[in-house]
Amino acid sequence: MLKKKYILNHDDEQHGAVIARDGSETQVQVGDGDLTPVNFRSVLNGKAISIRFGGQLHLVHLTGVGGDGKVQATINGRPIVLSVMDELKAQALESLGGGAASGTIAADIPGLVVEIKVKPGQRVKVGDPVVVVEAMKMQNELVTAVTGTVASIPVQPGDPVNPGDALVIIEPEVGG
Amino acid sequence: MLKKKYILNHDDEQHGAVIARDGSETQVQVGDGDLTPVNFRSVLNGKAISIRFGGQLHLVHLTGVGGDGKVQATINGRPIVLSVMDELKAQALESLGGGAASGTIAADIPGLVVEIKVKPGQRVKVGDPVVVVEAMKMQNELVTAVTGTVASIPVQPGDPVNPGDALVIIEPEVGG
Amino acid sequence: MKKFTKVLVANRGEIAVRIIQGLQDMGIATVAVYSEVDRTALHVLMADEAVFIGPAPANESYLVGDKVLAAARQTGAQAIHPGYGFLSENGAFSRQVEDAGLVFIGPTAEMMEVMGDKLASRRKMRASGVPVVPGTDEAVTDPKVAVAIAAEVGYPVLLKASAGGGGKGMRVVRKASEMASALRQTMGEAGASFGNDAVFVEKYIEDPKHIEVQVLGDGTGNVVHVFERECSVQRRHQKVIEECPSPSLSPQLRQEICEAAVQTAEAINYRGAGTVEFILAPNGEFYFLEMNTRLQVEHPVTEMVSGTDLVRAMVMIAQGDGICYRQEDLTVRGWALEFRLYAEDPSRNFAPSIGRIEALTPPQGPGVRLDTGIYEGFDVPIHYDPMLAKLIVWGEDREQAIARSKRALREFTLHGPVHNLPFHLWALEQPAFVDGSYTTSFVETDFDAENYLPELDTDTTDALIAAAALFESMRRTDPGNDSAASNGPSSNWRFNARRTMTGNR
Amino acid sequence: MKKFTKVLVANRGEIAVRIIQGLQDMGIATVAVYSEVDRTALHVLMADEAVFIGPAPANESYLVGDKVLAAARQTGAQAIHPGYGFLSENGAFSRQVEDAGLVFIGPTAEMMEVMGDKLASRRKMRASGVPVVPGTDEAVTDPKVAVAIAAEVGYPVLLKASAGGGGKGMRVVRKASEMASALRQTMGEAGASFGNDAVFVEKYIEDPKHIEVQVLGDGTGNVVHVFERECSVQRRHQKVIEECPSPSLSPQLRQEICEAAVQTAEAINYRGAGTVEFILAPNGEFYFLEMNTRLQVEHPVTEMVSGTDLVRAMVMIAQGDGICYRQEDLTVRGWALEFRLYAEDPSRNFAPSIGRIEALTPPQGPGVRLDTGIYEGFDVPIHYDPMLAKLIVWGEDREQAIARSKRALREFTLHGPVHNLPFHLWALEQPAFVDGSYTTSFVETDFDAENYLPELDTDTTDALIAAAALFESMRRTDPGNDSAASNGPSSNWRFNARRTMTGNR
Repeated sequence: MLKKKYILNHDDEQHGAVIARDGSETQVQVGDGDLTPVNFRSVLNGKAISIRFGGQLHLVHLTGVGGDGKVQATINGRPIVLSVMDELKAQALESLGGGAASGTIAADIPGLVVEIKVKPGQRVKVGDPVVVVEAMKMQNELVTAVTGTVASIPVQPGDPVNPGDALVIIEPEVGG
Repeated sequence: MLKKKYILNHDDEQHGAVIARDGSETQVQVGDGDLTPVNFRSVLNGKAISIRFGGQLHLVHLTGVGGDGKVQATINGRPIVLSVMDELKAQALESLGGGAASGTIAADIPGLVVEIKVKPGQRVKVGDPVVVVEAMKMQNELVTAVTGTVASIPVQPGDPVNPGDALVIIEPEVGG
Repeated sequence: MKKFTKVLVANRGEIAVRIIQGLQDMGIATVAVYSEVDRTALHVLMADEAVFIGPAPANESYLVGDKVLAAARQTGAQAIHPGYGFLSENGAFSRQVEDAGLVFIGPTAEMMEVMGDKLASRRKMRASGVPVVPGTDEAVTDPKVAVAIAAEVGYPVLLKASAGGGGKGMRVVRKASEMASALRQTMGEAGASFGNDAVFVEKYIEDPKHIEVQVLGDGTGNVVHVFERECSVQRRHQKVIEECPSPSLSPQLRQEICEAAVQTAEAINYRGAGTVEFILAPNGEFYFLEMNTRLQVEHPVTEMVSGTDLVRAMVMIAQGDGICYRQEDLTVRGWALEFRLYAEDPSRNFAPSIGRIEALTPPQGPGVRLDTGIYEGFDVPIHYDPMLAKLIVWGEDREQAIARSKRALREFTLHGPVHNLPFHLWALEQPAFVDGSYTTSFVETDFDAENYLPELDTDTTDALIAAAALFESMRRTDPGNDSAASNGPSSNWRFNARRTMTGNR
Repeated sequence: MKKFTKVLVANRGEIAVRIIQGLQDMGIATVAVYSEVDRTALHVLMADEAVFIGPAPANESYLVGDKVLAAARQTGAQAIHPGYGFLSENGAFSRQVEDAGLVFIGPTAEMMEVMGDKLASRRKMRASGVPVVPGTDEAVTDPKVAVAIAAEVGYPVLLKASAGGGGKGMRVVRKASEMASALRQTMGEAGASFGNDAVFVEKYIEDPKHIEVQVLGDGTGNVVHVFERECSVQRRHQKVIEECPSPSLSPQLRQEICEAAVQTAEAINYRGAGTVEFILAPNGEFYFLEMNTRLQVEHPVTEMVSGTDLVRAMVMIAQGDGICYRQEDLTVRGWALEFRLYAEDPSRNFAPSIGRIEALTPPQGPGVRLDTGIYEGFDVPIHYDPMLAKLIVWGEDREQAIARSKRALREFTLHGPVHNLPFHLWALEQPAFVDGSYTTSFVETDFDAENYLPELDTDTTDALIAAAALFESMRRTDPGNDSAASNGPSSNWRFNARRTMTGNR
């Protein structure tokens, strides 16, 4: 029997799931539940899974977006972004400090950098606005999720940026 | 400049097309026409090409089906099946006799073999019925496209068959 | 009666999907049933629950009343909607469901049975004053009697098995000398096919139109009609294009034919949605043909012009809420056409096709409705009817409906099985279709399988050839992803096309 | 006038697609225009011809009248349909098109200009007997005059720039002591923003409903209305859900408000399709707000309930055929709701989102219409309005329209940009929406961005987690095709799932 544990993150919640395969049978364990056989089918050209749970059929649309196990799912009209990775990878990431808030403020939508509100060397607190990005005529102010010191600012006002581009890098304070 | 000739077959017509690439520019020559720059874009997730010809924009939906360059296309609501292959491959096939009608009668839709109308060693003429396949409660009689002798019959009545499966193999007569 | 909270849909394909959507629109939970090959069919994906009922052949799954009823009991469904085909006109099943204390969303077994017997329904209709085709109301076994009747109604006549249907068990007789052998053969076939060799004689109406009327009955004698449909575009005795209203009826004839349909349904205190079929002779006379005691494939054209929901109406009648429409509130607005999308090859005598749906782009925009049972990646099974979907198009008038239909059919892309979308585009260009004069022999007379597709003009042909060559050139240069290229990410495709479609300015 | 044979559509996105479909439905050839980033946009793919008109920023492409006009001349189009936004209410462009001997499908420059000036339109409407919000019809510069007017109409009052629009150039004043500084600021802003510092005073109506009436005029004084729409569900002063009819009007009020709209259009001999916007005060009084001299985003709800085609009507008026509907023939049937699908994040103050459309499953079936500007694989550009598509749902009554909308929204899958489909599902569950009592402050008052999504029940959560883990496990074991797995052929996916969904029996 091939058995593998996955760690799923959604918002701030973490869930574990075990998938066990034995020949043609697949079993699933969600959270603290039991490992039980699961009825499921990959459908819609691999873009959805039809799965039976609690007597109901659920159609879960799934799209892998980007690397690192980021998955967009829709269930019953509700779109949800999850990250899914196997346990080993999750542990490796955690040991690298991936569990803590990142000191890098990155663009989340494509846009133009309009204003940079901090300078290198400046001390910032959680929630301080650091950079303003304009997209579709809306200005979006991005704030820092850590307390620390501005280490570098790889962009300038007027630069076009894509999702994931680093805008401001902050060296977190120890315990910050 | 990278230049390649393609041979397209549709029904009984054969067309040649040359694609020439030079950096960012693509040129196309259709049949006896001139090699001219072409405006086109791959769209709909690679499932269609939008191409400008004769002042009009044409949206051509394209799906590669099976191997050997078989392509399903739809233009202006008209579905068309073509085979497309580069010139070298086309020549190789032709030298193997691929240009002549085939002596193999193959299933074209999935179904059940209902009746075999010939026996090994029997002589058949173009248009003779050789096998009956049932699909969706319709019986389809398949005929031979060559004159010759039945060489072998790899199926039996009652066998389920898939498209492309050989049903009756006929040794064509020389000049047949 | 209490409202249903869960209903089982005893069908598959587009009609199961449409009924599930209708139930969802009423807030009712849905149970699907499925055979081995339908494990991933669309109706299964859309239902709240699904129960496996056996192997692919319908007579081991969808036609087995016991299995369907067990599925309803197991899931706690209070009622069963049979759709069309399968168990929908099976009196024994209707009775079995009612005996089990569940509700059959449709008529009683008795209503189905009287309408399933052509002689019984003829007698009933004649007694109720509904016009029937001239002929006998009794089974005929003696050729002399048959010849006498034929002499009275005039040749040609039709010998018809009382238990026949779907174009089977019928034989045209054009002169007296053919009668004896024709009668013997028809009786023999009827006995062998239907287990009932009763045969009768009626006048054979040549080149008729097929007009039918949608009715709703509450089972206690109240009946409303929801206007007529014309279904004369047929191939192999099966409808392919339907429209509502009919282009062939004057207002007076429309009123007469709709009233005759109401009379028909009233005569048996009909319950549920039903369709009374008539043939309209070239001389303007119409005759009762049969009554289909179920939801019809082509019901959406009626819904589009009358603004009704026939599935909801059926469910409400079954719930005991009565008919949710009053006759005086029902009106016709605009015009609707339905195109049945079959996996079949029009150029090969409409032979069924099959396979995986490789690409599917449904049409969108104003006036377009798609009732579908397929999706990209679905394998169309061999075991059932080859109908994949229905495109229904509404317009303010027939002219707009036709124009919109052409647009929608051109927007509609389906790759995989061979299909009949080009046939529909052909039909919309035919003078007999455009002026509405077409009859049931339209396809037989006007359709030339070899040459029905218009020639592509030179530019279009060249564009197609260039596009196919470009497609192949990109497919082959796509590194290491040969076979899957057509589904690959678009970035593989843009390698040097990005700058090539420059403007004209 | 001769019929048009070719028309240029000076727009992009879903409205360009809808207009192209409408023109195709009339048999008219279509010309699209496109900017750099719209080379593969849906409207370009659907048109017969397409002309490149410049870089992505609208003021270098879609807003440049010269380029659009040149494209029309180059392709031989006889008329230009401007859609909404961009050049649609630009009097100079309308004049330029007419001067060039082409037809602008819309009103004259003069009609746009009088309706674009709030003071001019107020005066015009008051003179025509259309109710306007109590206040001045003249620009006010002296705070004393402003205070005197406010005392007369009662506080709070609104200072409004005559040239303002889209929620800009307005300021609420709640007492006399605030007046002087507010007037100074508003005039300053108006001068800076609109180049015109004319400001006037009117009563500020709190918590109103937004009701608007669709009209069609032939330019010679004949006007019909096509009923009202309610558009009170707004965020950031922009509509997100619209319905037709309005749930807030008694038959008498409906008649009054529709007649006021006809009066408005008659007062300027309006030509084309237009929308007269009113605010409906909590006390049941309604007041003229402004007239939009173009096709409106939400026009499909009107089309669905009235059975009309407003694009066709506009083209026919422009062709000189007059108004194709008589007032007495227009009726309301059923109820329609429109949901604007925006690439925006409701939980982050509706901040716009962006990106590639990774997966798209449009809803199908009865009552559903989708007007869309996107397709799977399309990169939504940053430069324009984030509206992707509009879902329009028709039902026999409001209750069915709401139920069907929930079904259709749940069937609708879109992956890629963050979008507002969950917002629509939220709205449909709110008591103020269900009973129709919602006002323009509905979103502000009732929407809790942090907690608007209902908790998923345990089974659903577990199903989601299991499905995502299975998806990942299949993605990772898919040999040699890691990143593209989600688009790969389904055979890769079935390796051992084929036998796992066994039945319950």
